[in-house]
Amino acid sequence: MVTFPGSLDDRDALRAIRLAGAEPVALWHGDKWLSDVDAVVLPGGFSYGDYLRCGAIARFAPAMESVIDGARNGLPVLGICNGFQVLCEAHLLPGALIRNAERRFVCRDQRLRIVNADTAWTAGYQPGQELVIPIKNIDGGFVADRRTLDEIEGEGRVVARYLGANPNGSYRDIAGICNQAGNVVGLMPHPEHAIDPLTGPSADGLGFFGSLLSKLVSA
Amino acid sequence: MTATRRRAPLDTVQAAESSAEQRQPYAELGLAKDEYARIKEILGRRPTSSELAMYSVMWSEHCSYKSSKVHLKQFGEKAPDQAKEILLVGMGENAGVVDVGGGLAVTFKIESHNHPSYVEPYQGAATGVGGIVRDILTMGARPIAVLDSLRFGAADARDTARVLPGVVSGIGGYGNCLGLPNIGGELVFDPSYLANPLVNALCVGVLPADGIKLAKAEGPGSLVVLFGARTGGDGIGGASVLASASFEREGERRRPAVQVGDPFTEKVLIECCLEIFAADLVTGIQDLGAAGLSCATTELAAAGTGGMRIDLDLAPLRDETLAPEEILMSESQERMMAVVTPDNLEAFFEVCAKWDVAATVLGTVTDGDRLVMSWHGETIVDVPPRTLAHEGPVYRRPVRRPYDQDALNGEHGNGLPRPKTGEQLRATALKLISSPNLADKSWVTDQYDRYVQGNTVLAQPEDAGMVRLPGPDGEDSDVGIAVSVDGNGRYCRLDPYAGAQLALAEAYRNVAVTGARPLAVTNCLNFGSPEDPAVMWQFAEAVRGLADGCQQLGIPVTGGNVSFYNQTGNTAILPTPVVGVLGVIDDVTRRTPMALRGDGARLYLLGDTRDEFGGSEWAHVAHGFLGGRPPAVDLEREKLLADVLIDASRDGLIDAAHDLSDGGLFVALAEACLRGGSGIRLIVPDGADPFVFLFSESAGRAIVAVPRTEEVRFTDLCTARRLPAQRIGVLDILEAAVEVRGQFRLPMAELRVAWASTLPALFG
Amino acid sequence: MARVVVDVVMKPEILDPQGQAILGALTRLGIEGVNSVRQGKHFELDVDDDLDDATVTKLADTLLANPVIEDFTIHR
Amino acid sequence: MARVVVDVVMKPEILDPQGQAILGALTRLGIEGVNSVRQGKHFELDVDDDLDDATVTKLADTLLANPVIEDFTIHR
Ligand SMILES: Nc1ncnc2c1ncn2[C@@H]1O[C@H](COP(=O)(O)OP(=O)(O)O)[C@@H](O)[C@H]1O
Ligand SMILES: [Mg+2]
Repeated sequence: MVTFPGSLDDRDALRAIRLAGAEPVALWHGDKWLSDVDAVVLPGGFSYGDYLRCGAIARFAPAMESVIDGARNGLPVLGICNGFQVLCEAHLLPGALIRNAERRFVCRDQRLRIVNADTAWTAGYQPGQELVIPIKNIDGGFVADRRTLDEIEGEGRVVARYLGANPNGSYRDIAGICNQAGNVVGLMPHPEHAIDPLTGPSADGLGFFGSLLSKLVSA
Repeated sequence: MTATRRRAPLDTVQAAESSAEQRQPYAELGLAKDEYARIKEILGRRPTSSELAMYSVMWSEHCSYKSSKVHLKQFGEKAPDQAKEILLVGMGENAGVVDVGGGLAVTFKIESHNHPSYVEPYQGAATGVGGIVRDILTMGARPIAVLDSLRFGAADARDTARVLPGVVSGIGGYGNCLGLPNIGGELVFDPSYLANPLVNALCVGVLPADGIKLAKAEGPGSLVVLFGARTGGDGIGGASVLASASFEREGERRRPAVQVGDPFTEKVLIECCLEIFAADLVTGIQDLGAAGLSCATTELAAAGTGGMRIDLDLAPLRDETLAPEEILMSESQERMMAVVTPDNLEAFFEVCAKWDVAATVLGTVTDGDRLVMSWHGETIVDVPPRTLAHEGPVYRRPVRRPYDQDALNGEHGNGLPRPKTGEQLRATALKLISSPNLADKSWVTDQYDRYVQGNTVLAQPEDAGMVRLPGPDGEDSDVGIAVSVDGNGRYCRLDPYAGAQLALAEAYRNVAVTGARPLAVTNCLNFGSPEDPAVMWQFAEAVRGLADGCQQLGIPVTGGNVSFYNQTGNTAILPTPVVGVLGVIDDVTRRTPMALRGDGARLYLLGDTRDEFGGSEWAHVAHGFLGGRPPAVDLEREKLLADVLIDASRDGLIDAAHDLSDGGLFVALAEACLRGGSGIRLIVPDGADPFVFLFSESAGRAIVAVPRTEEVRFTDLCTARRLPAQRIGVLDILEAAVEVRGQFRLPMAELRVAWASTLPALFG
Repeated sequence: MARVVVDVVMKPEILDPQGQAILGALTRLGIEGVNSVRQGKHFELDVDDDLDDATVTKLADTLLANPVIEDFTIHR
Repeated sequence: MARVVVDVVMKPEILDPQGQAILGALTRLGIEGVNSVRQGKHFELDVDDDLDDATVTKLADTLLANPVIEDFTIHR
């Protein structure tokens, strides 16, 4: 779990990873690491304030070099919200995330449908399974040119879609996507905030962290 | 600011001694003739222009509390005995600190940013959040939540459409970027706030009970370090002009540069400070808020050894053209000042480097009791710091009951036409639930992150926000804190003494309803001009009421803030003390939510309902009428109600609870039903007037949902404690409506539309 | 149809966090020779040829820029 | 020291919520004659005279703009 200056949901992600039964390792944006982590989470927040473009600056952090190398070699990487933005800026995922259609920050309990349950991070879900997970962002609108969109959909790389009102104007209600290999997943909603009904709308988010674990163990 | 254009020659102490008679613009800086005279007397010479700048901001209403001090004293004098047990730090510091047990302490405080938010809504509100967060951080605490109490002009007024969206996105923009969950607040519309919106922000922080940091510069030889953002022209004269004199009069003439916030810089500053605190690298720390460097240096020195030497020219600037006077007044955000012993300096700088935070040694703590500042080797300031920080002017302003007060209280409004038939009651219900003050607030609250940090147990629209605290080991504990802020300008206009107590009572009740035990109070006193005896009477009465109330409820005031001059011309805003109450709950899993869900659960109304409509939302919405007396206050009853709610939640006797306030029973019920999705069949008790039963605003009441299985135990509890508890209905999932037996029926869908459409229709 | 461009920048004395952040990034990226960066907004409007300058100015002053903290320039 | 200006706009095929919103506001304000608005970013850099164009272009292409959705123009 990589912390950038301005990362906000990093502790929360650590908690989620722990709850899912894995051993969380806190990584610092300034360090390339060789330590053998089995997977990486890029947390939500506003890295470097995100004044320029979300993730635009974080993408150049030394730690990202390790993430990019790792991702190319199949290392499971999950980018949540700001992490998703960083992955797009780093071109590990296609498209980009722009200002919400309503141009306002939106914090809501969002209904989602899992579309692709074969990725490293969604294997624990059934295809078509519905979840309720908080969404909170101001630059959450997923955009790409039509060719790219068709390609993503054609290759079944849409991981999750919004149900009900589209909270941010994302093209084709896309809430999350993955790379071709399925090891890199970007997700706008925050599964780490749906791990315990006490502090979230549900525990539906645990699956993202659990999926990985079962995959790693069985592997 | 003008000085940047016409650059005056450097005014040194030496020059001041030789040119005693030189005229100085003390009046323009908001200083009175005799105040200026006193400065000369203190210094035994005329002040240098830098000293004049410092005195003018430190002696401004905003920083010196010169008009409010004599009244605020009561909070200390009337502090309940409980204060000694729970207060680790009382009033007078950046924020009070409350012992919550288990080696943990909690600090919280509310502060206003009213005038800046009117000038530039986004930045004004954003920097308001930034400022209060730094106050909390300064105590050594990690900020863990914010709340915001907002008041605007009429919802459909043109300027409200400019101010409200800006303020809301400013609070969200800054708080969200800091990773602070927003767990509650207020949104109120009233024409009196049109040109004087109220933006009060509350922040809560948690710290180890033995990790409290104080704002004092001790130990001669220790270094004074300025760190965080560089100093620019932001809000120069902000403290003295914006906050100490009527905005209309001064503001138009010389509007100060607006302060712009940089939440990212603040976020790293927070993490940097917490690492510094953990390593115990500072002996004293102070945030730079109103009056910037003037305030930080004088308060640190005054509270410590007393002596300090500062090389002002070492301060890193964003704008190289700034004159020393301006540097001293600048309100540039995201800056802190620390006192560090020489042997800790290297470690201190290492942490700053890790977080990319710029830090500069500005000077040292010295023996003696003078604060001396130099500018490129020349002495420009040489003052006794206490005379700025503690010994400012104190005024006992004249107070006079407003001429129209009796008339106002006389027009009880009993003659106002009331709804009689079921149809009329139904129409009234819809009208109230869709009125801007009672309608769904999610257009605002959805712009705030309530989840970040992963500890939010309750947040808007619950009665109080609740967050879980970390355990000693840093893991999640079961202990939580609950906070609520409340105020009611209309009640206070009718009776400031009772009104302040009603605000206190509501915040107290809101905390108790969640199952948390109320512990301590913070407050933000928003009033008109203290130079108006009628306003000063309102202020004096409100403070007296609040102090008496806190004493009776046994919860001490730990801090707060005063905002005067909230008026346009001679018309003041409604007197608006905003009260924040903090409570503690041992086991957050036991919290009581407001949502009515459990099918078949019995609905009980706790407390007494009287025919009380003075200052009510009904009189306001249905008749635009304000007159009579506010609801009666009974703080003993509030205590009793709280005890029952807390015990019932601990013993698992209730599924849900919601307090009754604006709009009375019907509005509370509708909110709880809409939250839970369950319908309800309501029975008007025999002999009760349906209108009074549904819409009266009698205080000291709450509704609770009691599972069938617990009904006997719960009613026994109420009987034993002598708390009136009336069974008024049964939850009914299938009903999907609020039905008032024999009067009217409102389908949930219709109710939801009426409730949820208002704000989006107004603000897009 | 005419193209009007309006550029909006923060008043010089006002803090520009965006610019600061970019400058910081440049240093980390090891790009030398950039001494200051200010980030503003850039608007491209397609307007009828007969739209008078007064209207454009009013529009820039009320909608595109926040005169309290920003300056704007119009290129037509 | 030289002033370099970089303007960044969204690619035409990406719709621009901010521009849309302004257009909407115009209609509400009853201002006629504006047919489209696109909002982009405007950067003003003070750079050393000897900073070569290649570096500026790289900077615009990698940092100031995201080529996936944005185009940029450099004025020097
Ligand atoms: N209404 C009030 N009730 C209690 N304490 C107050 C009130 N107003 C101000 N104070 C206290 O006076 C001190 C100075 O207030 P303030 O200037 O707001 O603090 P700061 O300078 O940290 O912003 C603080 O300890 C504050 O809590
Ligand atoms: Mg302070």
